Amino acid sequence: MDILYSDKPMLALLVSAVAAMFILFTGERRRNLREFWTLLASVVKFSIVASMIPLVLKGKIIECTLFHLLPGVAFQFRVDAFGLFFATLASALWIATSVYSIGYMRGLQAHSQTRFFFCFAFALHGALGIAFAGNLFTLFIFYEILTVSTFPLVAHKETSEAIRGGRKYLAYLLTGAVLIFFSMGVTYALTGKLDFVAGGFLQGSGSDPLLRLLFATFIFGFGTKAALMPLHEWLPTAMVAPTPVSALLHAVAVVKAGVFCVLRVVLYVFGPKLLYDLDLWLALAYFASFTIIVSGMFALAQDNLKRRLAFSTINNLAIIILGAALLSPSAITGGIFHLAAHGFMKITLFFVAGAIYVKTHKENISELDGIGKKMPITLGSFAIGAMGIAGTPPLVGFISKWYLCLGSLEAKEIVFLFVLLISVLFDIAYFFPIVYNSFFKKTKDEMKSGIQEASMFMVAPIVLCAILSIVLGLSPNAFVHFFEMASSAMKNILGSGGG
Amino acid sequence: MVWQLNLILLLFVLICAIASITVKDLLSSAIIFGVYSFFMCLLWAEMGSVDVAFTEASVGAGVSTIFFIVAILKTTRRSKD
Amino acid sequence: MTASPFPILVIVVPLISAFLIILLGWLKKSLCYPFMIASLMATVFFSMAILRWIIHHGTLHYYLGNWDPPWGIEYLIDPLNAFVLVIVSVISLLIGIGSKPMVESDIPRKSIYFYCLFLLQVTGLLGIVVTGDVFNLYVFLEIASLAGYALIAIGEEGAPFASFNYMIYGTIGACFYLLGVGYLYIMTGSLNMADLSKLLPDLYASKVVLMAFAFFVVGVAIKMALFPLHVWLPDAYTYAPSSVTSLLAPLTTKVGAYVLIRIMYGVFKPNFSIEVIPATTILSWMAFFAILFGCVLALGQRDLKRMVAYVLIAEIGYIALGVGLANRNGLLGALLHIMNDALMMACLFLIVGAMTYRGWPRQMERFTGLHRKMPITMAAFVISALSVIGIPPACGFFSKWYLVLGAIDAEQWLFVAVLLISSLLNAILFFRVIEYVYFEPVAKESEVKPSEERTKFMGNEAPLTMLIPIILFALAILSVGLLSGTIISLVIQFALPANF
Amino acid sequence: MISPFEDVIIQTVCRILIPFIQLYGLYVIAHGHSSPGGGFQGGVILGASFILLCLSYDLQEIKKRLSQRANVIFLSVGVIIYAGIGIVCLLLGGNYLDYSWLRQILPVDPVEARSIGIFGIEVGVGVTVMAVMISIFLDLASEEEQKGS
Amino acid sequence: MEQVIGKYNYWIYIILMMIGFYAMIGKKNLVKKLIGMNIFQTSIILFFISTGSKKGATIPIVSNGHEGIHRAIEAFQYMNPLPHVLMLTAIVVMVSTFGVALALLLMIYRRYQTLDEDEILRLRRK
Amino acid sequence: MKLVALIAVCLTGALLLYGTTDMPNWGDPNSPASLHVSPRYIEKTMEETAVPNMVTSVLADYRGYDTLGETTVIFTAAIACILLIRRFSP
Repeated sequence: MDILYSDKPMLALLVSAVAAMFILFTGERRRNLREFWTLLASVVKFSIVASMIPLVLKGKIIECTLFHLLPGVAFQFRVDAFGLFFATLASALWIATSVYSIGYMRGLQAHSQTRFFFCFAFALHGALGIAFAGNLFTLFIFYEILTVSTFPLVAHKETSEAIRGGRKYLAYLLTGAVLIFFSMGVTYALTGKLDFVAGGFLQGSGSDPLLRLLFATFIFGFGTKAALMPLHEWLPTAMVAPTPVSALLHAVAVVKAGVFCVLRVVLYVFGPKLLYDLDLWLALAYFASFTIIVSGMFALAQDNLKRRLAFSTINNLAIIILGAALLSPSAITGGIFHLAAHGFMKITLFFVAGAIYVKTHKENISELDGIGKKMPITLGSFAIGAMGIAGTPPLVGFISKWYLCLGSLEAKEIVFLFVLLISVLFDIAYFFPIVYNSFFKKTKDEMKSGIQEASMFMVAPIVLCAILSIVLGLSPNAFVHFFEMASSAMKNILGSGGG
Repeated sequence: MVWQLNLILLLFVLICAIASITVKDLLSSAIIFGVYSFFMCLLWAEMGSVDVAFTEASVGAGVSTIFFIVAILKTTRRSKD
Repeated sequence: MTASPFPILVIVVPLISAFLIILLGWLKKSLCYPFMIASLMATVFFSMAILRWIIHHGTLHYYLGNWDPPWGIEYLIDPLNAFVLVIVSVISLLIGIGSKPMVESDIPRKSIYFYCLFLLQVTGLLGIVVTGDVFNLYVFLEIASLAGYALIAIGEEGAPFASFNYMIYGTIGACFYLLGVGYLYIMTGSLNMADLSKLLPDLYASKVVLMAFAFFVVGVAIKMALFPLHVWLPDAYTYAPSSVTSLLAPLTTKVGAYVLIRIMYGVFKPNFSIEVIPATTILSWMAFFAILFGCVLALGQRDLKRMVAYVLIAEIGYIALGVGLANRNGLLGALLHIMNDALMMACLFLIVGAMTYRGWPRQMERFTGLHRKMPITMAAFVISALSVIGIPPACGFFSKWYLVLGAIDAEQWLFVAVLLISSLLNAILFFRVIEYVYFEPVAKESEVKPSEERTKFMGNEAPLTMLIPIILFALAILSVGLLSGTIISLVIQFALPANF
Repeated sequence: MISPFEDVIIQTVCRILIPFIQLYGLYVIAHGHSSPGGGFQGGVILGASFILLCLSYDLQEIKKRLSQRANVIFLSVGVIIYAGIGIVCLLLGGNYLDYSWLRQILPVDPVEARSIGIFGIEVGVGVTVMAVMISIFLDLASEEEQKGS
Repeated sequence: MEQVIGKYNYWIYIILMMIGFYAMIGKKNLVKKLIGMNIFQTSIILFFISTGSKKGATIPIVSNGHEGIHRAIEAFQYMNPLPHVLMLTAIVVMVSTFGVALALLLMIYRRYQTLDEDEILRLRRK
Repeated sequence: MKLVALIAVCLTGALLLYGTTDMPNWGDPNSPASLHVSPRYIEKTMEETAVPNMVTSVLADYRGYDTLGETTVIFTAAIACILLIRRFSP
């Protein structure tokens, strides 16, 4: 495999860090300039990331080593197909989110917007760093940057509820980080290296019980961020954050980063072979299935729109992990592709929830009857997103779910096929009533006057994301070759791991 | 280096030490402490370290006792233990 | 090799400056501060020069009065000394710069004497670090301690009593150290560290040597405030003036840690400390409790400065744990933490100083709105807090990483657990403060008397002389962490005691 | 507390005694080479003579003879003599405090130079210790008086 | 008996030191603590001086030093001067610590009008 | 508190007494302290420094640097006292 040395990964990272500094020094007074920085940085970042796609698709790996952190471990970025996949997703959605957040924050006339945009840029910095990190140590550094920079975003409203949400967020994630720290230490002590290797590098380095324990601490550590079921509690609580943040948390950066890290560990540290040998894949798969089913049930019980979306997120993230755990070619491809698919669809849904909140200050599903007549474009996009998540054929969600189902058949574990199908049922059950009620129920009196579509800043990203999720469904390789990247990553992993 | 003399001096030193931390009146305690220093100085002279003995005589028994007394006069003589 | 006069200059320059500053103050008072800064800068220069020399040429010997050791006093500088030397000199320079506003406002008439004692304190610490003679170390220990007692006592309300307590404990510590010196002397007849380490292995069976070792460790542990002997620390460092605390807190404890390492692995051979007596095991258990105790007690504090003081106790525990683990990674972590913790504590206490200087109370409930008034200072606070918690890329993470690795290597899972748990406790501690600073709790807004008191606190950002060191510290915390690999490969790996 | 008390006998005795005490102090400093004593002991004795002065008269008396400012100067001059001799040795090309290098500026052989160097630092120590004793005593004793005024 | 004569000096220094130690940590009055501190320090000095003594040796000053009689000086004739030197330094350190301690005592008294530890703690808690 | 102090003191004392059993006897001319470093001070003082009082020669020359430190200590004490309790008339 060719390795190409280039500064591009570092540049892509620096863009958002530098932008964050510009934002900070521009300050509250020159709002337009400040938001210009955000937009500029997001576009530049995306173009740098996108420029690396052709090279990576040719099978090359782009590497950028800065200096040594530990003996044998460098501060190193290495862009492979999997990392670039996530980076593309994150930076693409950042453009949409920043446009949207400008509209949202202005619409609500929120306070401390400088801090908001600053932390937002830094969170993206962290997410991209996670994507590009060439070894666990570098990954952990950015993981923590992401954790910490998201905390002010969660607690942004500064109400006691928001602060409580922030605390919970930190408590869960820092505990997780400590577990990761520990497992990283053990890994280093066992092998003396931390570089990611497609197919894993831990084979034969320790006794079986130790490796099992290590796997558990890794999964529980990163699982907090990926909101696996017993560790998910922070995610619905963090819904107090402003909607762009929720979108960031759920669709773009944070939880996806968690899932990304889980996948990295499962596929690049342990590797399929070791998972098979120790039967860990089955354990992980059951764990994920448990999350899928339970979170579906929880979602049904929610009345708050954003909370329902949150549980839907937990559900879908577990699906991704399930895909990785099944370790069959289609399942891995489907799982990775679902990262992107879910990202586009879920961000649409959150944007809609935010737009409704800005216009009506309503958050509960039961209060939204008939709103579709007032905001047809917005709610139409919502319908598209919801259908996508449920896996309706022409949409992007269908592709990923199709591959996942194929994958579970390939792995000869018919149980998980049922789990996936049940999850589809749950999706329909908790989204369909919203769509139905908003369009076909009678509008309540208080909603009759003055409600209209939100500003262009908000509607444009919504519609764009909705359209994208259709386009990607029709042609999964449109624009940035998501599907190709996913399958290439799969080939790397399975090709060398011998799974 | 006569061990009998040495022993007697050591006993005196011990007595003075115990007395100076048990006496309730701080001023007498300070004075006893001066005496303690003086015996200490004799002891050292007896052991052959004249320079140290000289220093202890001028510092321990002399100046620092004066300091002590001045400080006690500035503060209080009473003590509960 | 005595060609290089740097080892003595690094001590003599601040020493003579301390004497001259008195005369200078007699002529013109306003010259004292620049003079002190100039001499501290010279010290930094010399210590850097020594470090450079050491990296290129190896150990440096300097014979004072040109008497060969063990008859005369010898300065023996190896990478370990040089490393600590640079830390001490750089941090004292920065704190020296930052001390001006506090001195000028609090004790304007006595500023000369303050600067003089400040220099003496620095000299004492530097002297402890460079010397190769156990008794000379005691003398400089006393210079540093005496200056420290006086500097602490000029603080607020409770300071003299706290200082008195410190003095009692400090004297016990110093006397135990001296007793240790005496016990070694009676058995070997030598005072030179290198000489002692040659003579001692034959005597390891002797009870007297064992006692000497115990006295050394206990004495130094008192000086560095290791857990059961830490009693003096919280009060002393809370009531002392902030510029003094920010000098003493990072440095005295770290220098103590240095002495501990020097005694345990330099004067005595590692196999004595590890095998002949289980000193390292005891030490690491003390450290274990220090970490837990420091963090838990810090949770109960509402006063920021006192809280940081308790955190300091826990941090000392980290260093002692690294020393006690007695393997390569543990010691690397301990040495790295000496540097990192010095930076963090200096930064935190200086920030507290800047806050008090601007009239803010130290009660953390009343920090609301602070981030608007002192944005840069508070940004630095966040950085150093993250470092204490151990969040990368701040430097605290890296030393913790080595400590955890060391504990894993030693298969002491309990120590791994306590290191991790303390991270979480620290997170609670510092995020609590950050919440007060950045997120104004709406419910509590009414409790703070709004009009008068808030306007009285109308200080803006910290004065420039404090702000510059704070910013430099914050930047150092970030960069030292990322560069730790380089630092280790350049300096610290040579600073490890032999056989590690 | 140390009140100006008028006792003719004590005052007269002290006035006669003090010069002798000071002379003895100087002797102790100077003769430290071959008999017990040296800079430190001599300095303490010198300091004690001044302390005796203000015990027998009052605090103002000593301030007349030796102002606090001058005392502070003495304080630092003593140590500067000491450290300065070291620096001189350093500048002459030797190690710090290697007095034998003083032979380059003194017409003596190295061993004699060491002896002279020792004498020099004894004087420095003596000056400092004297000043320190007086200074500490004055600080301890005079605190309350100035508080009142 | 040999053992006793050879060691009693050390025993007494230990007893002295323990008296001082007890006063330092057990007594409530600050002045008493200070006296304890001094006893503690002098006992250590006593120990050092004891290490330097030699049976059958004289004080460490060369007799007839200035008369130019350079007889060979044998080490057993004179006592070991090194502990004496060290202890001179230690005495100076002791008196310096003592001076600073008295200054602190004055400051404490000025603030609390008492020198009793318990009372100071009580006053401070208020 | 006093009980605790007493116990601590007794423990330390017992430990110390235990340690003395291995010490060379008091005044033993063949103890290591008299044999290793100090003979040079005694034998060479006249040759090397021309000072008959060995204490002075060691104090001021062989270990002169310690004495500088000692002088600095006492200087520090004086400055400390000035800083702490001297009142400066305005």
